[in-house]
Amino acid sequence: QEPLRIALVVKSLGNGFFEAAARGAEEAAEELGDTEIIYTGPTSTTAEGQIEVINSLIAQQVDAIAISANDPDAVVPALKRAMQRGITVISWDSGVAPEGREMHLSPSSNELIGQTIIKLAADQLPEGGQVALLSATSTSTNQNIWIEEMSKVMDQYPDIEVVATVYGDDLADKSYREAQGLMQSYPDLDAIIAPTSVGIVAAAQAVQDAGKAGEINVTGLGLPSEMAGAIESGASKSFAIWNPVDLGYATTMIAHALASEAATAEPGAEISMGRMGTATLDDNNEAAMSEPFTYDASNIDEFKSVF
Amino acid sequence: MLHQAPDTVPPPEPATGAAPVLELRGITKTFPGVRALGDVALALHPGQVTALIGENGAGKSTLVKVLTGIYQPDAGEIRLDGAPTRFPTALSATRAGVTAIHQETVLFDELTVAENVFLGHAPRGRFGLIDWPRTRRDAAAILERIGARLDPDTPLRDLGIASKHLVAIARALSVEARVVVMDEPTAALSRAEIEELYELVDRLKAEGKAILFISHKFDEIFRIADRYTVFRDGEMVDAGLIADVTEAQLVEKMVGRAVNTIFPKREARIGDPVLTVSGYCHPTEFEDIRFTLRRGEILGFYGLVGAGRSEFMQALFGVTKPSKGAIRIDDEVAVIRSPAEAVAKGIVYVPEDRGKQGAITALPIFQNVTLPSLSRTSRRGFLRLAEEFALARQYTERLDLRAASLDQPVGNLSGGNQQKVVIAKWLATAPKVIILDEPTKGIDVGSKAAVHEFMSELASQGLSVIMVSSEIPEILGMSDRVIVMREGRIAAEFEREGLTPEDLVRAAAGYGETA
Amino acid sequence: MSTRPGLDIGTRPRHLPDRLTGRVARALRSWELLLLLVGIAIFAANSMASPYFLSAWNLSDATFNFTEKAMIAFAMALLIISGEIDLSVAGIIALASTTMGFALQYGAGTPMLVLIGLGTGLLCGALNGTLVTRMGLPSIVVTIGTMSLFRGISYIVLGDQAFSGYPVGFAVFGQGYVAWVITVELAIFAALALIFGVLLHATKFGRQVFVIGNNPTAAAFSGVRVARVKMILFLLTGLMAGLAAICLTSRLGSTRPSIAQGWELEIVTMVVLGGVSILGGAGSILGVVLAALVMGMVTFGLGLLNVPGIVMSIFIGALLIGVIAIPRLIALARRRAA
Amino acid sequence: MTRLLKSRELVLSGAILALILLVESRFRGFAAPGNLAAVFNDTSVLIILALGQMAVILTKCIDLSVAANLALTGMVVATLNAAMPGLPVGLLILLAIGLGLVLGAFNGLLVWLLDIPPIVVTLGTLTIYRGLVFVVSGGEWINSFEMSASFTALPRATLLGLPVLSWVAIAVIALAWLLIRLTPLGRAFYATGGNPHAAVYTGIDVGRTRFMAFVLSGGLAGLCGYLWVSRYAVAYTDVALGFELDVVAACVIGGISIAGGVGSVGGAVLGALFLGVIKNALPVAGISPFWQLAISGAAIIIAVAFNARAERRPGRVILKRKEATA
Ligand SMILES: Nc1ncnc2c1ncn2[C@@H]1O[C@H](COP(=O)(O)OP(=O)(O)OP(=O)(O)O)[C@@H](O)[C@H]1O
Ligand SMILES: Nc1ncnc2c1ncn2[C@@H]1O[C@H](COP(=O)(O)OP(=O)(O)OP(=O)(O)O)[C@@H](O)[C@H]1O
Ligand SMILES: [Mg+2]
Ligand SMILES: [Mg+2]
Repeated sequence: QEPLRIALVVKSLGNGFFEAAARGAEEAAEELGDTEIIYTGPTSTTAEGQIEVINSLIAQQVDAIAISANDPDAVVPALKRAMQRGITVISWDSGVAPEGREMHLSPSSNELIGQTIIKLAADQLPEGGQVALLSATSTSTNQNIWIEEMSKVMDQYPDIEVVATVYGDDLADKSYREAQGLMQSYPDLDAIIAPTSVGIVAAAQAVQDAGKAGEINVTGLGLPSEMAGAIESGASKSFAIWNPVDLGYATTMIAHALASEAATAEPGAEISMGRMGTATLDDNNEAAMSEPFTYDASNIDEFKSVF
Repeated sequence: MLHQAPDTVPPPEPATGAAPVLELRGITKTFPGVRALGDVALALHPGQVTALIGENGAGKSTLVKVLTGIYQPDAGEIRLDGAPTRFPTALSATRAGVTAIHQETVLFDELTVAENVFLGHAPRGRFGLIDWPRTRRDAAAILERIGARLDPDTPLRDLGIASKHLVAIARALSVEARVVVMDEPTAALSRAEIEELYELVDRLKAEGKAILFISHKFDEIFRIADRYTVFRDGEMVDAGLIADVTEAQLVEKMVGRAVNTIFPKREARIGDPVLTVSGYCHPTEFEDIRFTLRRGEILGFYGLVGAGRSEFMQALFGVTKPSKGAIRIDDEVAVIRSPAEAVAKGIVYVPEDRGKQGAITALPIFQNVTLPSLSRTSRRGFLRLAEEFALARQYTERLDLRAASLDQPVGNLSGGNQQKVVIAKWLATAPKVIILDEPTKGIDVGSKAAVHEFMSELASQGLSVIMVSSEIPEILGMSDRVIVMREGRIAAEFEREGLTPEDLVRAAAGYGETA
Repeated sequence: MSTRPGLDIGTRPRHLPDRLTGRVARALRSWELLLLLVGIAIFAANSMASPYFLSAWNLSDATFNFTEKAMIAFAMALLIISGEIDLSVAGIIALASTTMGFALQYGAGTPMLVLIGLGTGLLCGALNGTLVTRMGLPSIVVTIGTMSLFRGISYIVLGDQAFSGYPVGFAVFGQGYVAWVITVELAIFAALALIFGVLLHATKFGRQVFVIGNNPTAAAFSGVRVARVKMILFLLTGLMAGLAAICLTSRLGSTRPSIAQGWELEIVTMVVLGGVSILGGAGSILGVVLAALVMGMVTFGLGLLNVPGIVMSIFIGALLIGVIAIPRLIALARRRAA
Repeated sequence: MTRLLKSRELVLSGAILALILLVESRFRGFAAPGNLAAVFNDTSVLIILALGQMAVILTKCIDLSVAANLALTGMVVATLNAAMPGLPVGLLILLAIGLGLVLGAFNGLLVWLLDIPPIVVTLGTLTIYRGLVFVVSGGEWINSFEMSASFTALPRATLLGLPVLSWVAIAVIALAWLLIRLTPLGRAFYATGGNPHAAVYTGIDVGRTRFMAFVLSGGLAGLCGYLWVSRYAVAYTDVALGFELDVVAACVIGGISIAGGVGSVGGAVLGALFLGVIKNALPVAGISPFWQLAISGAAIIIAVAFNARAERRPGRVILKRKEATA
């Protein structure tokens, strides 16, 4: 029997987060047996690039496509065509509009993430203070949803003022410059929240270069391997992330279940994610994997070599 | 008259004066499809001026380029003081003391006069860096020496054509030279500057330099040269002392047979006015130009170089806009705002700069010829090649164009034949008025006579011709009437009868003027 | 003695043949033939390398890799032949897509969207054309500026937002099929190839484009309205960018300011690979068609092997230089040997 | 030439000054020396690349591969540093410059020996070099914790109050001025671009001069490869993506004519600074970063229109008007 071929389509190749997810996918494939992972994606975060990749996957007649989309709408027509040709399509991490996929697996629920990022900053500011947001690429959906969820709970932190939101486009240099700009414009800034793994590293670097480590706390979502230095220098006191290895693993488990018709994606369905438990689909066929996990000086050494 | 066989071995150099500084033997140079030089020999003696003459394309400039290291000969040797030598680059020739004023002005508009004079061999100071103060001083000294009143710090682009040529001359003298080559150095200069140049040549002679002087003007050859060498078709056909020949003999050696240098205008019936220009003005280039041109007439425009004739003609043709003035064509008021409108109204212009403004050298002959007539050879905007070829053949054959096929790129043709393509292009539009700007500039005697004869024939067929020329014999020989321009204005108008060269020169230079 | 030019007026005129080399002989030496051979080789290699390549549906999907770019490449070919260039085309796509999305917010229907897309393209082309022909500015610099300007305006309008929710009817341009596997885009591509081929090679306008590219001054002195022809070419390029914007927006079903990022260089690459001289004056539409097919096949073939896009671009870059360099290298080697 | 350029540089300096004052008037502190130094530091890489590009444009060529060259050299030295933290930084810098030189020389050779138009050559090598970054790295990022401390510390170490990065830019400016004004090669750049035909007659090897310009541009791009990667402490495939257009834009704004033969070191530096000030002023002035692209596009168009106007010759005047009688 031919192995089941599952394509893991990422936003762009070379991103440490997705590399880790790919490792999780391989782990799941091994566990499942008879499964082949095609790890692919464009080299820069464009929708056009992802569409070309999807077209070639359709041509190869893969069994399932699991995509973290650069644009929730633009990839829909291509994914629809994939579904018409009998390919199982799910999205993970960064979602696709409902008509373009069978289901979506969020790494965590948006509410939890939004609450977590502001809590990380507030916990270090018992007296209150100014915080600024350094968001990711302007064409990415999750950041905006998280920031929105964050604003919903802001009334719990009356002393914290969000002074600005800037965009680093998920480019290291641009994020760095934006962080510099924030420090110039707001001399009294206490924290920078960057809910993106590129932005948080760049911001930490900028804070460190400005000699403000310990003064301005950089927090948000980041990868332990990339943030280890910032934790050490004190530029960041803590940050959070879900485990991308787990995410890749869970995605593959679900894709396999759907492609082999062991499960069907419909509201209320419960699909097994192996060691990650069970995903329960809501009315939009969306499910959350788990809560984000906080990393700080106490546990960073343990995780920095993992992902 | 005895016809000289083209293959005769050149007679040995008459043994006079010192041994040659520079000697060329058996130099051969071929370009794809053309043999520019075949086994030529030349000797240059210290303190003497050797004139190199030959028709267009005879290979004169090619020889200059071989001499100055720009081209490498395919065969033959160069001897300096009797010792064989090679010039692999332009710099090596300069270092060996061979310097040249090239036919084209090879200068840099964006650099200053001083930089132009010393580019490539500027005086160096510490660490091999360029010593600018000295460069400026030295340049000023050289300019002084050739009588050019130019500031070394002026950007070259601010200078006129003639001043640029003076800079080119200064550049040639900026190296310690023993051999000075001048390729048509007087072509762009005014009379006074030409006189200064002659004096300079005399001084260089006195300093013992060997000079190679290339010119199409026989008066100046007889004025300054001691020796001559004649090229024909890339071969050396004769050499000797100027004192031993006459102008007619030289021309015959050059062309291979006797020719009339000017083909006189045939009598034509001059008819009604075709074109009337009144009060044409331009903010900076010309003012109040007015005249009437009649059917079958050749109207000469004379003036010193830079008098503004080309500018006026280009305004008449719609390339530039006049600020004021009106024209009437066949007694109807006409407005010309672009060349396309001029062509539509029957006025066409054969420009002075054939390579840049006239011919599209990379495209085939037939496409050049039919370009302004495409509306006729196409239907609803779609090309019809058969009609294009027919039209192109009709006019190129009428002009007896020499080419391999109508599909040949114009760039492959000789200068005279390129000129014919440009003229054919305009004849095919059946114009009323044809403006010829320096129609024989840079064209050899033979082709020149052909152009003159053709012009005459056009006039006799009822076409009106405006001929801009800076050559007095051409003006006198060809025109029914002459307008002289000076500094952008009409200085005088003459009928053909009794017109003398002195009249023209006086009007052009402005002696005894009241305005 | 050989006849000398001009001395023989009055003697029997010589007959000049139309052409010395036949059309077949010329075709055999042409750039297009070289491209065709390269294309066949790539086709063969692809069929051998992947079992999925030779399938009508797959090949049909693959055409999306080049159809939109090629639409612009046709107009760009004419522009480059005339001696100008337009690097703002991808910016025009972004802006045209943005104006369409903007109109969508006000309830514009498919016909209106199409008009707006094409109209925006024309306006952008008009700005480029005016700056180049009226003010006499170098087109490479002008269009580097307008490239940022056009895309910049999309960023100002959209920021990190997107327009989506295009009407169902609008999807026909980028997702529709004319018949069987022939997509609407492929049909547009074929029609445009024909139109531009005729325009460039069989009309007076096309001849003027070549003339201008060879020598703009002489063209003007021959009565060609140089500025007008160039203006039309900029408008045409803008119009094609507008058309490409319609197709791409329809295919993606959404508008982001980063749409079609970097396409300008891919389009220029396509044109140059098609044998159009970047210096102006020479080129053919057939060459551009072949170049589009070759580039599309290379990317699709490598895509089937899951080669990342950026590695494909190495192939395209090497192809671009190699196709030009190899004949010259051979000539150089021959000259050295002789 | 110098007169005209001086005035052009003056205008550009004036524009930059006005821009700074405008921002300062609304946001105190922008014109503070410390902040201006930071802006300069931030623009250093652009300045260095613009100077290399200037040499190329002067010779009537264009180098679109600089940003890809930067990314490739940056990735190579970062990879080496990550793999062998013991290698001295000085050696890595030399390596970056050397590799940049080689990549530039490849462009130059194609232009020189095979006579392929520079825009085609560098369009090709732009994609090739960028693709090679991916091949070299396998798409992986090199992050700050993988780099040695000395590797990332050098550009930000301060010397006399300025970061080393700024000092490198200042040194490159000085050397470029020396090269352009006082060496035969510098003058050859102008001659080659101003009138290639005439350059041959003056004994200048046009092909070789262009080759040298590409080598220079490549070497500086290599240097910037190290500077960029160590400054931002990260190396990945898309480093400086599209930056070549910023570099060309800086040159154009600085009055370097794309037609070759016209331009100055001061112009290139000012052009780069103009873009740098805009980039830094926008976030401070609270203008959405989404405006930045449109503003720099408009700046390019205005600058080129302005320069063209300044370059347009008054034309020779034949008519000698008699002012007195009028
Ligand atoms: N670079 C070249 N490539 C091909 N052919 C050339 C080249 N240079 C010169 N020729 C050809 O070589 C021949 C000799 O040209 P050359 O310029 O030496 O003539 P010339 O005697 O100087 O003429 P003129 O009096 O017009 O200046 C001509 O047929 C010319 O077309
Ligand atoms: N200083 C200058 N700057 C720019 N172009 C010049 C300059 N001098 C001459 N030219 C151009 O060179 C060409 C030939 O110049 P020329 O001296 O023959 O002037 P002209 O106005 O054509 O005068 P004429 O035809 O009466 O001799 C003309 O097209 C002219 O515009
Ligand atoms: Mg000559
Ligand atoms: Mg003239």
